[in-house]
Amino acid sequence: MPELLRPASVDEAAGLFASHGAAAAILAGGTGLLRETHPSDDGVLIALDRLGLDRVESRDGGWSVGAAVSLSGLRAAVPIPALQAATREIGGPAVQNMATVGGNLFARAPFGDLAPALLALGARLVFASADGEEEQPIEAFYAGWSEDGAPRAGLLTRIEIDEPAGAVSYLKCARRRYASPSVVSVAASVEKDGSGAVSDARIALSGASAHPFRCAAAEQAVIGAGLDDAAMAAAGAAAEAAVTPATDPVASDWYRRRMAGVFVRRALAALA
Amino acid sequence: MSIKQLGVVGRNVGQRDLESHARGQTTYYEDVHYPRMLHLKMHRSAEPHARIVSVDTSAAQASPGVVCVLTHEDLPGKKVWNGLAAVGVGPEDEPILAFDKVRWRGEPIVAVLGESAEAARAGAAKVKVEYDPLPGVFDVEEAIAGAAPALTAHWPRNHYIYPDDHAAAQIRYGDVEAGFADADHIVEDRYQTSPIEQAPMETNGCIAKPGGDGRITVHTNTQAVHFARDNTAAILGIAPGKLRFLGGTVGGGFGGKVDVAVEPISVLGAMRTGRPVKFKYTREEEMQVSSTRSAWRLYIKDGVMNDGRIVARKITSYQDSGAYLRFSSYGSMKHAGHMPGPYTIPNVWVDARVVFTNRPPSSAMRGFGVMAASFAIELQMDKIAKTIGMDPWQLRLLNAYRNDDMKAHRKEVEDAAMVETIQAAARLAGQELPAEYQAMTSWDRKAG
Amino acid sequence: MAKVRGTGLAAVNYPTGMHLGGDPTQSLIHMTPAGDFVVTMASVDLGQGLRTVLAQIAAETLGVPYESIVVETADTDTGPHCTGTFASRTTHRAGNAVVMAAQEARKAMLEAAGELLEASPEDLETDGAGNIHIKGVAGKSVSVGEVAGAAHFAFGKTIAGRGAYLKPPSPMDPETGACDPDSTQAHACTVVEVEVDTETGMVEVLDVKAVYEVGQQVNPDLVKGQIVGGAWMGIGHALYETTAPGYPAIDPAPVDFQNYLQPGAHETPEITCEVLEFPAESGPYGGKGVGEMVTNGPIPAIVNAINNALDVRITEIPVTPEVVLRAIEEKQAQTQG
Amino acid sequence: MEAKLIRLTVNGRDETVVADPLATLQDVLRDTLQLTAVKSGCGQGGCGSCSVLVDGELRLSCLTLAERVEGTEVTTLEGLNETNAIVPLQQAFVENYAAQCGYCTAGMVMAAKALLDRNPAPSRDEIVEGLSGNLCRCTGFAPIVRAVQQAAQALSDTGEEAS
Repeated sequence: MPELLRPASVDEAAGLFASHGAAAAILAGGTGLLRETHPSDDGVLIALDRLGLDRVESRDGGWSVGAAVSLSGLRAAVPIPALQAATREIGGPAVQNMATVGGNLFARAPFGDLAPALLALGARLVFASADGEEEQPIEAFYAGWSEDGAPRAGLLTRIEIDEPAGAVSYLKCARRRYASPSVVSVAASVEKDGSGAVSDARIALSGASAHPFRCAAAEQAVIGAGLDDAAMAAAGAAAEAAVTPATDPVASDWYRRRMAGVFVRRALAALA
Repeated sequence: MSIKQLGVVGRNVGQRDLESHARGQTTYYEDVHYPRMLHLKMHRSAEPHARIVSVDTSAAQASPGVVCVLTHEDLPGKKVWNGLAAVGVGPEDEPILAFDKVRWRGEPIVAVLGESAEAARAGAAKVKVEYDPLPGVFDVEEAIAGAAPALTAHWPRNHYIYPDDHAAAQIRYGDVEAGFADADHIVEDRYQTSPIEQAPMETNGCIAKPGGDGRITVHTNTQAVHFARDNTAAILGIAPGKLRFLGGTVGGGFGGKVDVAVEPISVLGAMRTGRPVKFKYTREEEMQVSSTRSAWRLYIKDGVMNDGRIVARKITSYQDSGAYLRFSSYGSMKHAGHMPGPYTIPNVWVDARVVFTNRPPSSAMRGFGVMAASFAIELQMDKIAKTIGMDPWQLRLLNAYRNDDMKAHRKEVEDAAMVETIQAAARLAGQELPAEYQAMTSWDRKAG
Repeated sequence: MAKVRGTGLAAVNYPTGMHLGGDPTQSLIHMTPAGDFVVTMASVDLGQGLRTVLAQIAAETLGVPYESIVVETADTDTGPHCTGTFASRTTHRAGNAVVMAAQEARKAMLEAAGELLEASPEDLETDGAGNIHIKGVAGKSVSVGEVAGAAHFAFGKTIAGRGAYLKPPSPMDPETGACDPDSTQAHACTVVEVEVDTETGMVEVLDVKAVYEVGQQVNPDLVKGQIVGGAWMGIGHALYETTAPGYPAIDPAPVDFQNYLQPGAHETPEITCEVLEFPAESGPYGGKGVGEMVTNGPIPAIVNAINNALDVRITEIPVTPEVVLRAIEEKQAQTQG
Repeated sequence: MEAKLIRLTVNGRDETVVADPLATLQDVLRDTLQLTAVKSGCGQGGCGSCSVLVDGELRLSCLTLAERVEGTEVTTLEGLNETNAIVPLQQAFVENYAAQCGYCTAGMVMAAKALLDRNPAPSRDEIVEGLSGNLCRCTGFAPIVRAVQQAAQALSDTGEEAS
């Protein structure tokens, strides 16, 4: 019987997470975990509902988003259109009321649609462990993923999001408009210099590889260029070459690869 | 037929149970509560084709909350069955619980009854089956080619055998080869439909409740209560009068609730334990275990004249029955009997085959046998129109059957209205038709 | 990004009742002391509204108010046999059985009324509002409730009827296929407009227009409900649905509604429909079946529209975006080759 | 792990229920309190037939642990008819034939109520989005969308609450 543990402080939760090791699973919104968990299973579930992690705090230049903030809560509190668009395209309203920002970052394809937006925004993740807090860029977190999923770095407690310096776009390729699993989802942000050339770019994809990632090859294709058709097409082609998608009932690897290219191009076009 | 002045027939009087639905007062099979009710979960084959080497239920028996474990050895009556055996269709080919072999991934092997759904699920997960995997066959045309392994001894070539040793439900009308020889154009293509889940919002399920009078009441969402009762009794070898089936309010069917898949084993569980037994398919079982709509592959070859008349149609089709027969021979006969669609064609040849593969058994769904036929025929009609450069509306109107025409199965057309329906659709869609096509009726003699 | 539009058409017919017949349904009707009628069946309502439709048919035949009909169904202890709810057979088979049972019950009712009115049953007529009149004689009438009371408590008679409808089985000749397979045929013609994104292969169904011919409709609103729901299911079948996306391979295998895709409300345009009525000789009041055929027209119409939009030849369902893209590529390869 | 006593308010009534460990809100509502309007179409969060309101917010009762709704106010479809009068939203479902088999209806009405409670005058697209977590296999959705449009209109005409 898995034990449901409902710690009352982050320290306690981080301690439980460390001491139970692989037997522990984090219960946030439950929309993913409870599908897979049976009352007869072994292990412990560590619930986040008493930790005060369900709040968004506005700070200078950005927001501190608790890991247990719901997707609809994020949409209400953080007025970044690309991020709001991402939350609207995950499940229906009930799922959005239940599923959490933190939980979605651990979701496996075809369900982790928030990550590209946060990658494009340069968000930072804060983990609590027995040794204290550790903050890391979200791309570093995903770089640590293996075939088995996320590294056990500690307990994700909040997500730091800064106000975007430039424009950010988010597009999801889905077979259905609402409540649809992803074919791929893509977010892009660019900063331009005085001449209109792209000085910095962040292009991120989900559903296109084993985990969400920033596509350096696509970014390089636009940095230094204007956002013209040739540069956007080059970025799309670079993304198509870089992804390693899977086949599932929603789409084949062949189709996902194609859409990675198309949607990187379209996400950039939305910024041009 | 002239119709007398009607009163309430033809009137919109609402739908009787809508308010009950809107208030949540409608009672479905699982909305009854019985104390001490057991839950049944099935241990299913993990292999699409394998010899069963051994089945070990000891860990399941010992699992907390497990009350009863049933294998094929516990079946008091039939070990194999077919739902249409009672009306002379057979043979009985499908195990109630698998023994010796499994022929599709998901085939039931061991039923586990527990004090809760979770106890039953956890127990069923502990059944250990040792398999000796066999090569599987999944494509209908590969299945009937010589090299494929035979799934059962009933059908050495993996296709159903119709009366008089025919390999197909067949239509032979006129002389298609002569028609092709006379035709100005030959138009051919291949068509493929997919296995599709009926996906009723309520999954298959029942509750079998022993009563004080020695009878068992079964709350069920079957689409056919007498059929389910009589087959349950026949499978278990008990008097039908021992069973009372209660149903009639069902959370969607679409053909997905005709297989008598849950009732016999639930009744057996109730007989063995003396307690109410509930067996409800999970959504995963509904998707991958319950019968799907049969996938169909068709080859159509038409002989067509320059003026648009179709003079010959030859169809070879393969219904993917999955591992067992269920109602497939019926489906293929309905499919064959529907040919050549709503058109009058003087030469028609149909071979409609039922093919066995290592897939989940398929069955009926909304338009059994006909959906695939209509799909292929109507795509074929567009190909003909394009080939001969004729307007697709006109092609259909020209060939549409008229009253008293002879159909390929040698029954005269009656109640025809295809012409008028196409004409009305053209008006609705703003499609202009030439005067001669507007003047056509289901009572005229058509050009061909 | 290019979006191209196309239109497609499909004409279909559909048989009413189980193929080759031999699929009976029975009905029992009895009057209560209060003067309403209980129609007892074993037919199963899947949501299509058979309780409503059978009550309408019973009321029509008995000549009594619709509201006075109770339909009690699907208890094998009390309900006489019904083969089942499938094959577009309920309105026709169960409906005909109800007509027969109601005719017998009506005869008994008019006999009892005749005793009360001192008139021959042939001279009586029902007004559908709960009264029985002597034809052509103003003011000479009795209420159905009074007849019920008298039948139960004065005459000691049952007012009841039995109905059994069976289309005799017609086996298919194994050699030629000769048979009498159906009771009647209903018809439909569907016209669809689609828009295809040639870069993603995604198809949007912009418009569905359909004309149906279903014999005499018993309840037009319920017929329309079938047509609209069936058109949606047709969109699903044409573009999304499969339990085996890698068919004939058995994997990948969707096990939930997240991965078994169906269209949502957003993917479903307004369905425009018109219904023609050519009453069927064999149907109850001329009715034919409509429940199944409603998916059959939209599917080929959609695929024809896609082929029309792209000038390609797709011949399989579901037409996933990948199927569309591969068809476009094949055509480009041919053009270039 | 022991069964727990859970206190919550359901349809305005204070309830104390014994729930097994990891029992879901759906188990409590359907099996313990016998509020059978709450349906169980998938248990995977994919169909919406089990939708209820928790503190006014739409939730899937199949993926909500009973223990975590301690102290909340839960509303099921039955809660709309505490005085037996049919509410305008339900009436709109009836008048628009927004159900056939009826199995999705309870979840659908609750999703519509959640939408109208926060957005009394939704556009068609907002209705479509608001109901997007709820599946129906019978109606083709159009009658359901029309029902919610009609209910919204009725509410604006009368100034009443959704239910």
